[in-house]
Amino acid sequence: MESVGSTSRLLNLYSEMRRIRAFEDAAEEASKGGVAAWGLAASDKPALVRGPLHLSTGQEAVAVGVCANLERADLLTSTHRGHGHTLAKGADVTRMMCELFGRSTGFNKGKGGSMHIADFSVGMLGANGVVAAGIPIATGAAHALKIRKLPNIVACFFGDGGANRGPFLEGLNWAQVYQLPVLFVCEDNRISATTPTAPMTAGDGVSARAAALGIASIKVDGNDVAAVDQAACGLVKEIRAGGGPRLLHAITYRFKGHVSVDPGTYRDAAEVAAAKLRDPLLISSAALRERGVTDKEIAQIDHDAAEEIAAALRDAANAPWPLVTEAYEDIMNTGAGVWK
Amino acid sequence: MESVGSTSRLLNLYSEMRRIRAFEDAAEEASKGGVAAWGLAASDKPALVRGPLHLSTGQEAVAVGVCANLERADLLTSTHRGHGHTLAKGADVTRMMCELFGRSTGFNKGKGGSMHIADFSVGMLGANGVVAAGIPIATGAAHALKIRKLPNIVACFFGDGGANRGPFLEGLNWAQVYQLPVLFVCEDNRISATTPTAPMTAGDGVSARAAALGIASIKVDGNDVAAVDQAACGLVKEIRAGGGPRLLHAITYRFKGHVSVDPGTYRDAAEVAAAKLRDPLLISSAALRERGVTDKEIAQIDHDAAEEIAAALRDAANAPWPLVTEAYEDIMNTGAGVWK
Amino acid sequence: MSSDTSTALSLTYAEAAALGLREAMSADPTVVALGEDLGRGGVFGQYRGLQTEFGRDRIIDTPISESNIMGAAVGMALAGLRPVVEMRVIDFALCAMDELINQAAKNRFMFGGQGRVPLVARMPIGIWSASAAQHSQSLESWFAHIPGLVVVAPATAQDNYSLLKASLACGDPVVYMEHKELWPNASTVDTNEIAVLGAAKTLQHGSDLTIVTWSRGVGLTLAALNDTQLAGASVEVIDLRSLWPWDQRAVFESCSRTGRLLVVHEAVQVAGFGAEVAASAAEAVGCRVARLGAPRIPVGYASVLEQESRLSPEKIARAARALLTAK
Amino acid sequence: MSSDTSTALSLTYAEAAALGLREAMSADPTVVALGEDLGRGGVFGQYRGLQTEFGRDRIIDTPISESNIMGAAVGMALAGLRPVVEMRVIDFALCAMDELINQAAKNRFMFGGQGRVPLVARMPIGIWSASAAQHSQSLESWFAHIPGLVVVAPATAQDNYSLLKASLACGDPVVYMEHKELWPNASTVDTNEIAVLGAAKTLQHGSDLTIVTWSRGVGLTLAALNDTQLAGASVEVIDLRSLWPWDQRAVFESCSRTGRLLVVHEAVQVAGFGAEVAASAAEAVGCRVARLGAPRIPVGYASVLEQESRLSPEKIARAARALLTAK
Ligand SMILES: Cc1ncc(C[n+]2csc(CCOP(=O)(O)OP(=O)(O)O)c2C)c(N)n1
Ligand SMILES: Cc1ncc(C[n+]2csc(CCOP(=O)(O)OP(=O)(O)O)c2C)c(N)n1
Ligand SMILES: [Mg+2]
Ligand SMILES: [Mg+2]
Repeated sequence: MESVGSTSRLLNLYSEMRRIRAFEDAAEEASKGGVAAWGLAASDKPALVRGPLHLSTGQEAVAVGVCANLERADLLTSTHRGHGHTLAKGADVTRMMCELFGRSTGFNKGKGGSMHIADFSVGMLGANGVVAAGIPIATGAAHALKIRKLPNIVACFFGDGGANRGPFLEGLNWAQVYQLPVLFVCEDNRISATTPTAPMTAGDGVSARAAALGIASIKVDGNDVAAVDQAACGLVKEIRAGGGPRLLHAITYRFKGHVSVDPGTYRDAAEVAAAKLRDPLLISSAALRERGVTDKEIAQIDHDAAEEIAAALRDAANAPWPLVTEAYEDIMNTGAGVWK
Repeated sequence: MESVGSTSRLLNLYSEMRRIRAFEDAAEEASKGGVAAWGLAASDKPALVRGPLHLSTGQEAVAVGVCANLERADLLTSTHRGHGHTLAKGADVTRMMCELFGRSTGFNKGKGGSMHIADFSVGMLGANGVVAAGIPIATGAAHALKIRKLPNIVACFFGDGGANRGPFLEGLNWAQVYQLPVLFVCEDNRISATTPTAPMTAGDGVSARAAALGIASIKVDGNDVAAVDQAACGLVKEIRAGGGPRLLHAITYRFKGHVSVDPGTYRDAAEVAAAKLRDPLLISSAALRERGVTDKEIAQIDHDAAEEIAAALRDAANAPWPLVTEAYEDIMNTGAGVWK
Repeated sequence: MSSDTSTALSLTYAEAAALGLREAMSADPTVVALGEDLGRGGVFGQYRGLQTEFGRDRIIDTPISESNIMGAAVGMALAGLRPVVEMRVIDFALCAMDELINQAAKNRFMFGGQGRVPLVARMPIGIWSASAAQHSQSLESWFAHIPGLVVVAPATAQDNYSLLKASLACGDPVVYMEHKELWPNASTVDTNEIAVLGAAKTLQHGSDLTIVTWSRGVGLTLAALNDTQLAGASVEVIDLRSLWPWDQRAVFESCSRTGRLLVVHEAVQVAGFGAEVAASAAEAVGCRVARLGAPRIPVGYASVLEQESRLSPEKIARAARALLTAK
Repeated sequence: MSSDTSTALSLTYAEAAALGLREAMSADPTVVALGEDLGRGGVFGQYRGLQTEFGRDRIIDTPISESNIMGAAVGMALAGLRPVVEMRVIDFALCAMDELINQAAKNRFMFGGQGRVPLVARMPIGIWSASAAQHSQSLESWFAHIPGLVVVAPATAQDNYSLLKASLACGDPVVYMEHKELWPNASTVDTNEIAVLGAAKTLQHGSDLTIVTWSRGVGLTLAALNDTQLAGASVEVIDLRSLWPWDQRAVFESCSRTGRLLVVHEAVQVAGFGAEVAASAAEAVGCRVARLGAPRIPVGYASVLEQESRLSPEKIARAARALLTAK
C-alpha cells in the first residue's frame, strides 16, 4: 500500500471501513427475526442470518488501521466480533456473506457462521466463540513462524473484557518469553456484553499489564483510522525487525448492542449519541475533505461499497445449502461417518 | 504475639522455624524407599510416607514470618509445598504426621496426604496439587469474609512458577476489583520443579504484575524471618484496615529437590552450597545471639523441636489405618456408597 | 426453604428458576450468585430483578474470568456461603474445569470431610438458535463420571423451581444443567412441590417399552408418542431429572416389566450418559437396550447441519419402533 | 516415518515413546514437543535426551501455563507444525479444556475444513504411587465423547512406540494417554511394527467370555487368567488400544461367539468408556454384558483407600467368574 499518511492510503482506509460498515449493516438487517432474546420477542419473519451476530459497527478503524500493515502471509486471530478483521485482512465479501447465510459456498461451508468466520487463504485463522481464546492460538502460530524461520507476523485481536481472562496473561508472557512476532490489539470499546468493563478491571488497563511483562505498547484513538494505521505501522516494523511482541491499545465504541438482537437499552442514550459523533467514518471523511477529496469522490466510494454488498447479499440468498452428508465431513479422518 | 522486632517474638519465630525444619527432615527420612523416579531406582525399604512429598526445607522463614501476623480465624490457602504453612498456622504436629503416614487419625483421615495437608480448624484450607489453584479459592474465601462482614483476612501462598498461570491474573484482578482482604505471598525460590523460573517469566516479576493491577507489594529477603515478619505486619495492617489486597514477594531458596525423592542434580552444587550459607535458621539464630540469647537457650529450642517431632513420628507409626469403608465416606450425601 | 403459602403459578422455565433462587436467597442470607452480566438479569433473564432486590453483594457481577468465578465459589463455600455459579453456557465452563473437578468435586473427600463445598454451578446446555459448535454442547456424562458431583437436568418449569431449591439445599457441588431451548416454556409451578435429588418422574405408563430421557428430550419424547410409527405401542416414559444420583430403581423396575429400554438424549451418543443407563440396565435386568443421541459430529451452523445433531419426535419414534420390532 | 532397519529392541514403555518421538522428529522437521521440564527429560524420562539432540527450539520448555501450552499447540498446528503437547498428568490438562475441546477438536469442522490441527496431547493417566485425588484420574471417556478427538491408550512398550508414531501421522488432534504405572515396564519393541488407529489386538483367544480392556487393564487382565476363579474358563482378551476409533468389529465378532462381554478399566465405572462398549455390544449383539471399573469415589491417599480404586487380577477374575455363572 501507499506510504502511511498519504491521501491515497487514507482513501483506501476509508473505503475499506465503508465496506465493513456496509457489510455490518446488511448482516444486521438480514439477522432480524428469529428467536426471542435480550428482551425482544421472536419475530415471525425468518432471519436470513441466524444465530449470535456480533457487529463491529463503529469499530471499523481498528481492524482497518491494523490490517493495512499486514501482508497476505501474515496471520490473524480474532474474537467473536470478527467481521471487520476478516474483511480488512482481505477476505472475499461474497463468501463471507454466504457463510453468514449458512450456505455451502461460505468460507466454512456453512458450518461455522458469523462466530467462526475465517478465511485461512488470507491468513485469517478465525473468529472465536470463546473470549480471549484467540490469544494462545496467536502465540502458537507466531511460535511456528519463528521456528519455521518465516518472515511473517501474527495480529491478535481481543476485547477489553478478554484482558481479565487467564489466557491473556499466559499468552502475553509466552510471547515475550520466546520473543515472538505478535501484535496484540486490544479493541477497547469499554464494555463486555452488557457490563461496563472498567469496574471489573483492576489497575491501569492492558498497557500497564503488558508493560509489567516487558511488552511495549501504544495507546491510540481507535476511531481515527489514520492514527491507528500510524501506530500499527510503527509497532509492526519493530516486530518484523525481531523486536518481539508489541501491544496496541485502541479506544473505540460499540455502536450496536452486544449481538444484533440486543437493543442495548442498558446504555445511556446520550452516551451512545455522543459516541456516534465520533463515528470513524465521519472522522475519516472529514480528514479526507480537508485534504481536498471531494464529496463526490467520497459518495462514489460509499456507492461502490453499497453495490458490492448488495451483490453479495443477492449471491448469498441464492447460494446452495450444505448437503446433509456434509455434517459428517471435515471432522477427522477416522471417526464419524465411518465409525458411527 | 509480642510486638514485632522484640526478642521474645524472634525467639518464637526461630522456634517455629525449627519445628518446621525438624518436621521436614523427619518426613523426608520417612519417605525414603518406594518407587523409582527422578533417576533413582526404587528401594526395597517400604516408605512410611508415600507419594509426592514437596519439602519446604530452607523456606521456613516465609511461612513463619507471614503466619506470625495471622489470627486463628484468618484463613490460608497453600501450594503443593504446604507443610510449613500448615504448622505455622497452628496445626497439630502429630495429626499432620499421621496424615503423611496415611493414618485415620490424620487431619484428612488418610485421604489426602502431604499434597492435601489441611487443618480447617485453624483456618488452613489446604495444600493443593495444582499449581496456582489456591489463588481463586483464596479470593473466594476473602469475598465471603467481606460479604459476611467478618473482620478476618486470607493469606494466599503461591510459587514463582505459579505466577505464569492464568488464575494468578484472574485472582489478583478479582481481589482488587472487590477490594478483598487477601495477602498474596509469592514464595519465590526461583525454580519451578526442575526448570529455573526466570527464563520462563517475562517482565519484572510478581510485584510488577501486581502493580499493574493496582496492588501494592513489598519485596523481602525471604530467608530473614524478622524481615518477613516486619513486612507482613505492615501489609496485614493495611489489609485489616480495609485497604484491599496486598502482595508480599519473598525471595528464598529450595534446599531440597522438587520432591523428596528428587536429588536435584540439575542444579549447580556450588549454587546450592552458597544458598545453604543463608539458611534461615542460621540467619535467625545469629540475630538472636546478637541480642544476647545464649547457645544453650537455642539448643534447648532445637532439642524441644526434635523431641516433639520424634513423638509425632512414634504416634504416627502406631496410629490406625483407615477402614476400607471410609473410602466411601465424605464424598457426597447422595452418591457413592448409597448409589454405588 | 419451602414457601409458606401454597401457590400454583404459571411461569416460564427461566422465571421458575429466578423464583426458586429468590426464595432461597430470602430464606438464607448465605446464598449468593456470581457470574457475568447477572446484574442485567443474566443472558436468558434467569436472574431478572434479583440484583435490585438483593443488591450487588449477593448478585455479583464478575469479570470475564471463568476460572476465578468457579474457584472463588469454592472458596466462598468453604468460608460459609452457598454460591450459585453462572457459567452462561456449558462451553465456557470448560475454562473452569480444574476448579470444578479438582477443587470443588474432590474437596470434601480429599480433606477428610473437614469442609463442604455447597455450590450450584449452572451451565446451560444444548443446541439453541444456530449457535454452532462452541455454544451448543451437552456434556452431562462428563460430570456423572466425576466422584463428588451431583448432576441435575430439569425438563420443566416446575422442576427448574423445585430441583434448583433441592440443589441449593444439598450441601455438595451440583452441576445444574438448564437447557437453553426450554427458557421460554411456561407451565404451572406449584411452589409447595419439593423435589428429591435422585427421584425420577414417570410421565406416562406403558408395558411394551421404557423410554428414559431428561432435559429437552422429555418434551420431544412425549411428542413422539403421537407419531404414527408408535400407533398401538404402550410406552412408558421416565424423566430422569437427576443423572447423579439417578433413579436406578425406577428404571430397572420399568424395564423389567417392558423388557425394552430406549435412552434418549441430545448429547453425543458415544460415551453419553445413555451408555451408562443402557449398560446398567443390560447388566442388572438383561433387557434389550438401545440409545438415541447425537452422532459424533460437532454441531453445525446451517440448519440442515444443526438438524443432524438435534433430537426430534420423528427420530425418537423411529428408534422406538426399531426397538419394538427388533428380533 | 517408518525406520529403515528392522530391529527388535528391549525398551521400557517410557523409552519406547522417546524412541518413537525421536524417529518422528528426525524424519519430519515440523514435529516439535512442548511442556514443562521437557529439557530435563520430562517427569517420567519419556523425553530423555531429546533436547540435547534436537535443541530447545524443538523440545520446548514452557512456563507453567497449561492453557497456553495447549492453545499454542493449536496455533502451531494451524501454522504448519505437528506439536506434541505434554500435560504431565491428565489432571493438569483440566486447566486446558477450552483449548482442547473448543479450539482443537472443533477446529477442522467449524472452519469448514480450511485447517487441520495435527497435535498429539500426551496426558499420563492412572493411579501411581500414592498421588491421591488430584494426580490419579483416568478420563478417557470424556474425550471419546468429543467429536473431533482421536483417543489412544497404549498398554505396552511396543504400542507406545507404534501408536505414538501412528498418532503423530494421523493429522487430527489425538489425546494420547500413557499410564503412569507402565513407564518402567520393559518388553521387546519391533520398530517395523506399524500400528493402525482403531485396530484392537486379540491377546488370547477363548470361547466362553470376552474381556475388553486397555492401558493398565491389559496386564492385570492377563494376570487374572491365572486366578483359580477362572480355572477351566476359556477367555478371550482384547486390548482395545484406541478408544476412538474403537474396533467394534473385533469386539462384536468376539462377543457374538462367546455370548458374554466383560469390560475392564481403571477409570471410574459410572459413565466410563466401558459403558459405551457394553451398551454398544448389548445393542448390536445382544450378549450378556458386565463392567468392572472403579467405584465412584475420589482416589484416596492411604494404600487401603487407594486400593479400592485400583483394578487387580483378583477383582477381574471375580467379575469374570460372576459373569460366567450368571443366570
Ligand atoms: C470464556 C467466555 N466467557 C464468556 C463469554 C460470553 N461473552 C461473549 S462476548 C462477551 C463480552 C466480551 O467483551 P470484550 O472482550 O470486551 O469484547 P467485545 O464484545 O466488547 O468486543 C462475553 C462475556 C464467552 N464467549 N467466552
Ligand atoms: C497446573 C499444574 N501444572 C503443573 C504442575 C506440576 N508441578 C508441580 S509443582 C511445579 C513447580 C511449581 O513451581 P513454583 O510455583 O515456583 O513452586 P515451588 O515448587 O517452587 O514451590 C510443577 C510444574 C502442577 N502441579 N499443576
Ligand atoms: Mg469490549
Ligand atoms: Mg518456585
